[in-house]
Amino acid sequence: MGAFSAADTQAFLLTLRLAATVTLLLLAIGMPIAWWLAHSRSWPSRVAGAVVALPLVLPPTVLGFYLLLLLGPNGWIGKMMASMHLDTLPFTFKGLVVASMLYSLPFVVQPLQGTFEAIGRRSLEVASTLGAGPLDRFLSVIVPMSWPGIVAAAVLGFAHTIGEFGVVMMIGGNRPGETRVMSIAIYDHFEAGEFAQANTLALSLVVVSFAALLAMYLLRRKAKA
Amino acid sequence: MGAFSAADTQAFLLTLRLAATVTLLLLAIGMPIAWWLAHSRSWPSRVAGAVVALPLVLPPTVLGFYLLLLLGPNGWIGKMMASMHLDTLPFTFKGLVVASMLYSLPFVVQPLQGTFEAIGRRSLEVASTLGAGPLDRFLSVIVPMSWPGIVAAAVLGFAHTIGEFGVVMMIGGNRPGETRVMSIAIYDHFEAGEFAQANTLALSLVVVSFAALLAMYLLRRKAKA
Amino acid sequence: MSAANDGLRAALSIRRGALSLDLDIALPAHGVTVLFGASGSGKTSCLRAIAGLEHSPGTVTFKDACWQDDARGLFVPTYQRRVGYVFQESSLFDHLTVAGNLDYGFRRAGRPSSIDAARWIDDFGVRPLLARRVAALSGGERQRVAIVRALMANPRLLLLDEPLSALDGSAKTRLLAELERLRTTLPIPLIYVSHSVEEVARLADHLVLLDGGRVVAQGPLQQTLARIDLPCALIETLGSVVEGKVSALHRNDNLMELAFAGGTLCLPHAEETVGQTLRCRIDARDVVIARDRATASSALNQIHCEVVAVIAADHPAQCLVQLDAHGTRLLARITWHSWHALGLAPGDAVWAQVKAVALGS
Amino acid sequence: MSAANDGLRAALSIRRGALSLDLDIALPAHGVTVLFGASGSGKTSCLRAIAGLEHSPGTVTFKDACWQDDARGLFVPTYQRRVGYVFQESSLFDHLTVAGNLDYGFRRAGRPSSIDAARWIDDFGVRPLLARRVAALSGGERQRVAIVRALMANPRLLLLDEPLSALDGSAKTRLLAELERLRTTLPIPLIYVSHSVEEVARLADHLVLLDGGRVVAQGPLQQTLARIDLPCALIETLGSVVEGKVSALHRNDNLMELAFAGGTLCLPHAEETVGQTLRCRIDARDVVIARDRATASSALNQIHCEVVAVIAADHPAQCLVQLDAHGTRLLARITWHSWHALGLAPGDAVWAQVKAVALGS
Amino acid sequence: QTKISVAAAADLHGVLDRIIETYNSEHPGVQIDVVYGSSGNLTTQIEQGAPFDVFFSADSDFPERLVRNGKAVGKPLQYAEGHIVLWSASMDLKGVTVQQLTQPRFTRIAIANPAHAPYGKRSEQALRAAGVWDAVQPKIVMGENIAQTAQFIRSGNAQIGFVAESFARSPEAKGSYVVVPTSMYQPLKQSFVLTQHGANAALAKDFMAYVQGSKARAVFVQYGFYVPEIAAPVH
Ligand SMILES: Nc1ncnc2c1ncn2[C@@H]1O[C@H](COP(=O)(O)OP(=O)(O)OP(=O)(O)O)[C@@H](O)[C@H]1O
Ligand SMILES: Nc1ncnc2c1ncn2[C@@H]1O[C@H](COP(=O)(O)OP(=O)(O)OP(=O)(O)O)[C@@H](O)[C@H]1O
Ligand SMILES: [Mg+2]
Ligand SMILES: [Mg+2]
Repeated sequence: MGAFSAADTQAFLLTLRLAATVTLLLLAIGMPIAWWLAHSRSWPSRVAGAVVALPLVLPPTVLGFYLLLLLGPNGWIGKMMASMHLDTLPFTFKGLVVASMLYSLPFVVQPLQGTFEAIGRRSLEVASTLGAGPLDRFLSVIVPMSWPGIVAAAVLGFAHTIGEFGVVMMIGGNRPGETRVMSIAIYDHFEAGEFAQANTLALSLVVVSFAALLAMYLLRRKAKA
Repeated sequence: MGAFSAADTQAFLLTLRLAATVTLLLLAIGMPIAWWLAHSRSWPSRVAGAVVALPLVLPPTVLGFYLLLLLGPNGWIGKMMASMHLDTLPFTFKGLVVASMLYSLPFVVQPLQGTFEAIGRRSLEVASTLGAGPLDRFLSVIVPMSWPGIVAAAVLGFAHTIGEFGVVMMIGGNRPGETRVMSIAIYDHFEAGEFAQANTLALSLVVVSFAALLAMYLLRRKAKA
Repeated sequence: MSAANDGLRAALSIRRGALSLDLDIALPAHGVTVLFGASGSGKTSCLRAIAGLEHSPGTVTFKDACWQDDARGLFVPTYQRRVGYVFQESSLFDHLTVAGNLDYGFRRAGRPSSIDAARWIDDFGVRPLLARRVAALSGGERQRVAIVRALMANPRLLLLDEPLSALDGSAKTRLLAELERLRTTLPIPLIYVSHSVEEVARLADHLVLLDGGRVVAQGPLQQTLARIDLPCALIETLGSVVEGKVSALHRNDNLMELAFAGGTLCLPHAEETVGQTLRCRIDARDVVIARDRATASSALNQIHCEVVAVIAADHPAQCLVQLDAHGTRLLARITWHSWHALGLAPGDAVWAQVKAVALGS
Repeated sequence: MSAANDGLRAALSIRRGALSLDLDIALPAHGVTVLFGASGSGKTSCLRAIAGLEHSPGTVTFKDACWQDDARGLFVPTYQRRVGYVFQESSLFDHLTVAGNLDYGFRRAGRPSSIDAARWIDDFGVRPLLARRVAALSGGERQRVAIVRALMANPRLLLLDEPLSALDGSAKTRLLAELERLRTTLPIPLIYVSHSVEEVARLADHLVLLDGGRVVAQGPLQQTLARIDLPCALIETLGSVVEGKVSALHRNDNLMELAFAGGTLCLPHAEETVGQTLRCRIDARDVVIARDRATASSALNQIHCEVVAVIAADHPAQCLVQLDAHGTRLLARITWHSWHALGLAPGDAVWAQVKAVALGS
Repeated sequence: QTKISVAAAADLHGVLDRIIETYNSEHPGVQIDVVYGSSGNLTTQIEQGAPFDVFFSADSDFPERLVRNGKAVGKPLQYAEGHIVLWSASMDLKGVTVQQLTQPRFTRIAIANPAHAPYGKRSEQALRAAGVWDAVQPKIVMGENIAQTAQFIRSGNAQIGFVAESFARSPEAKGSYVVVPTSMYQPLKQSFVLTQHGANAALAKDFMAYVQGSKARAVFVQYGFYVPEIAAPVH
């Protein structure tokens, strides 16, 4: 086992920060999407379901490459941002957040959708008769009732963001403290033939992810029991 | 749009062959695993649930790298295979199959587990009273009743295998007709600056995957209705 | 109906799958209206439309408020209608305790001081349950909590959809008694859906009969029961209801006497007190008609009546005889054989015999 | 019990959650045994243990086969026991058509020529349903299919767990008639779980009463009904069953006469023919006791009986009087007031009056 | 034997394809498959038994590592010398020097990862020689290999960066470049080696000989490489 260098510690903390940010943002935008997918039977919602699932199946490097072009100064999003006097996103932490959100979206939306489907309309109807309006119902009924699903979504989104490599490699630029996350650091160690450091780092990553997953599984079983 | 070169066609067909092989094998081993996870409440099954989910969160390059070390001539699996006079797996189609199976395992097991959980014990009890033994019950009750879940598992496993890059890059070796799959071919085109070819290939990959996903979503909705 | 102006008026055209129900009802602003009909007759659909949980074309007004008027594109959402709703099956929030469930609507109603929450909690025996998780409640307890929860949300109209149907014997009996008590004290109108005649007899002030996709009758209870133009199966199911005052207790025999215009009924006594108003349902099959007063028989109750009418029952051997005992209608199911053997005809004076045990609720 | 040797014998100690049931039953090799008990008394648990769906410690033997003997570590799995099982709620395979469901067990039984599948399919009216998807069946149709499916699997023992409980009125009536027909033709023993007295009366040859976690009585139907040492609630619920032969038809009045040792009962006639054996249940609350024969009354049936015994009923005002009519036991529920007023005592000769309409099934 | 497999550093995209084309035109019926990647990664793969016959590295260190491990036979031979240039897709770089990279108009400078990519190490040397290594740190973005670094520049996400001269001179390359004086860094001795897997492949040896021959050298020069004993290309 190699030692944990200062640079590695920085990568570790950066990764946690990235995963936490992405998870929170994804929960916020994933819930309405998942609710729509769970309860609409319209054509657009079915297509949207497949679109949301698309990052599951795209090679991350491909996704990363197109993002690099799209978000760069010559891409249309990049141009739009420039016209709004915003910095372009590649090579920045913000850029990683955006790319990771895209990449991890299905991992958050799908468990949410699953629990939302399991909440019947009945509980919402009851809340209506007790005087709760739409937003109130969401906060006081849907959120607490789908707690296990929300935890699952958060854990999967978090763990998956921690593990992503291809997208980050393509648009990150390996900047210490900004975009040099753990998966990149591990790969660098491999390439440099520093297997001991690579192992240490990979192990710490696995431990964090596995702990998160295990917690989720135990929780899920409890909810079922 | 660039043309589809002979090499690209080869990569396309190889990718389909790989995805089909992996999907079939994963369904075969995924079903018993998913059944166990769905119906056991034992401690080992919960841990196994988290282990199965682990590939979801490992950076594919890390996974690929360890597989390379493990399956290579100096790894213990590689040594074991050598002692049995088998070729080592890295850089072969078989090796890709093994690695992809590991990588896509959770995508197959999780939807299966979901449908299996939904099949109550009642149907199996009925089959018992009608004279069906354990294997008979599996084939005549479980499989047909969990059809939508099996389709979902197959589609996700298939699409995810098509899209994988990191693992294949590490243990594939980019050999035409053997391990040069589409995601690698696309990346090569990117690196060589051959954007037209890259776009064509990426588009065909997205179309195939998206069609598979969309079919699954439409099917799932039908099953629910 | 004059009640229409200050109560609920609903004219709805409900179409759901096989169901096709044209509803036009006007309910009084006070008391209990029972919506009675067979399974599948559309009772639940009707209640849901009134609550605004379903949007069927038509109009709904309640007192001074218009809740729905499709001509004007008006549809007040459920949460603004202030209707309490108790669902057919239990519908408590699993993620809250009993106290949390009760407070849900109470808080949203602004915890008004006009609501005497403590009384309801005690009346329905919910107090010992307050700290419990919902999963640990029995069926009867769940429904009691659901009712108190609905009441505490300070509704202007309370809707109950067969609150007893999922309960077994003793839980049903107990909750029915509690609802009977509620009936006399509730300041708001209540619509109660049921297909149980017992519940109709004990709770209804006003009756709406649904059959074959339409309202076949509606009106005050006794008037509606007396109608002889209804389908005979319905008449027979409904039986007769005697309302009177407890006039004497025979503690030795555990019996009591119920005095009504047509005479006195003797029936088993539980905890009733003298002077209390009581209703008693009499099943048509429990009534024997005799020309003469019987002696030395265990049939305790003999009431002098006049034969009003006879109609065919659903079995070809039988008929339904409507009797009048000084204004109270009684119904007897007898065989045509007996009808002819006794030589009965409308206008005849007869004795209706009812066993006291048949009246034990 | 001599039947034990060639029928089913089960000695099981069933513990499931709150349930603690010590079962020791011996059932005959022919006819219908009804397992009777209140909801929660463990009837289903018992049936599941017999079928091998649950493993409770003990022994189970059926005819020449030992199905379970924990002392020897023997436990034959369900699919090798050849028991037909009809579950309480519908349990058809959704992924198969009706025909596919029926064939499932039939094929696995080797499609034996000894099974007259066509007859059962016709008897239970399943033929028009064969091509249907299961989802398109009504509740009654589903249970009929489940019964035929169980029969076609060529079982050696048929278990039915309240097959009628999920059905509504008319579907229940129809299926009960079909089961009554099945009863007379079935070559294998049948265990029928129920908490409906009507079903007991119409189907049981043999009765096992479960109460409070144990078997309180078991034996042939009439013997078991006559026992006065059982809890009064149980006795009362069971009422009495008169078995006789149709002796005359009065087509004009749609009535028929049923002759039995104690006399003749007059009851509504449907499709019965003269000479047919028929059972008729009489509810204790429908029986009036009189010293004298009544005249000019619509109560058609008056049977001369002797008072055998009296026990307190569950309501303090009432008692249960056991009567004997030439060997047939009748039960009457009357008030203690009447008991005293009529000066009744065991040994007295009295008239039991029953309205014909009370006997309409 | 009519088929061999070659592993090659990412900067050989294009040039090696061209050389194989010319080789094929002289030797019809043979097939040479090339796999491009980062030199470090390819080395690891060969160590783990990847079935490559010849390995073209971007430097001489990786081939030497293979020889030391017994995964390659013979001595690594230099086939070309790799030089780095400063390249931009959007700016005119006429007169720009490495020292000027501190200017604010250059917000992002792309280099290959010096930790393991040979071209990255040379870029670092040049920046250190210019005395601006520390000053430009905040602007540095790193690619995993030289091809990916070129991607950053080509897409405009980095205004400028260090790449192999071959990238800047490739027909598809837009923009302009300036050479970095070889006094500021040690040019790469790009070497190749016969792997153990290819030790007995006559075709591999023949191809290696061809690569050292004059026709192949001319192609290298044409693509922006320097070849020992041949005059440097004119700029
Ligand atoms: N969402 C729906 N989709 C299709 N059909 C429906 C729907 N809701 C109700 N129905 C139809 O309307 C009929 C009446 O339903 P409803 O629940 O209102 O009856 P009900 O009188 O409340 O019956 P019950 O006493 O069984 O509760 C049903 O039999 C069904 O055919
Ligand atoms: N799997 C179980 N876990 C815990 N308790 C159980 C389980 N199965 C049965 N019980 C207990 O056994 C009791 C009897 O159950 P059972 O289903 O055998 O009764 P039953 O006589 O068939 O009732 P019903 O007439 O309602 O079907 C239940 O009330 C319950 O408390
Ligand atoms: Mg209803
Ligand atoms: Mg049961």
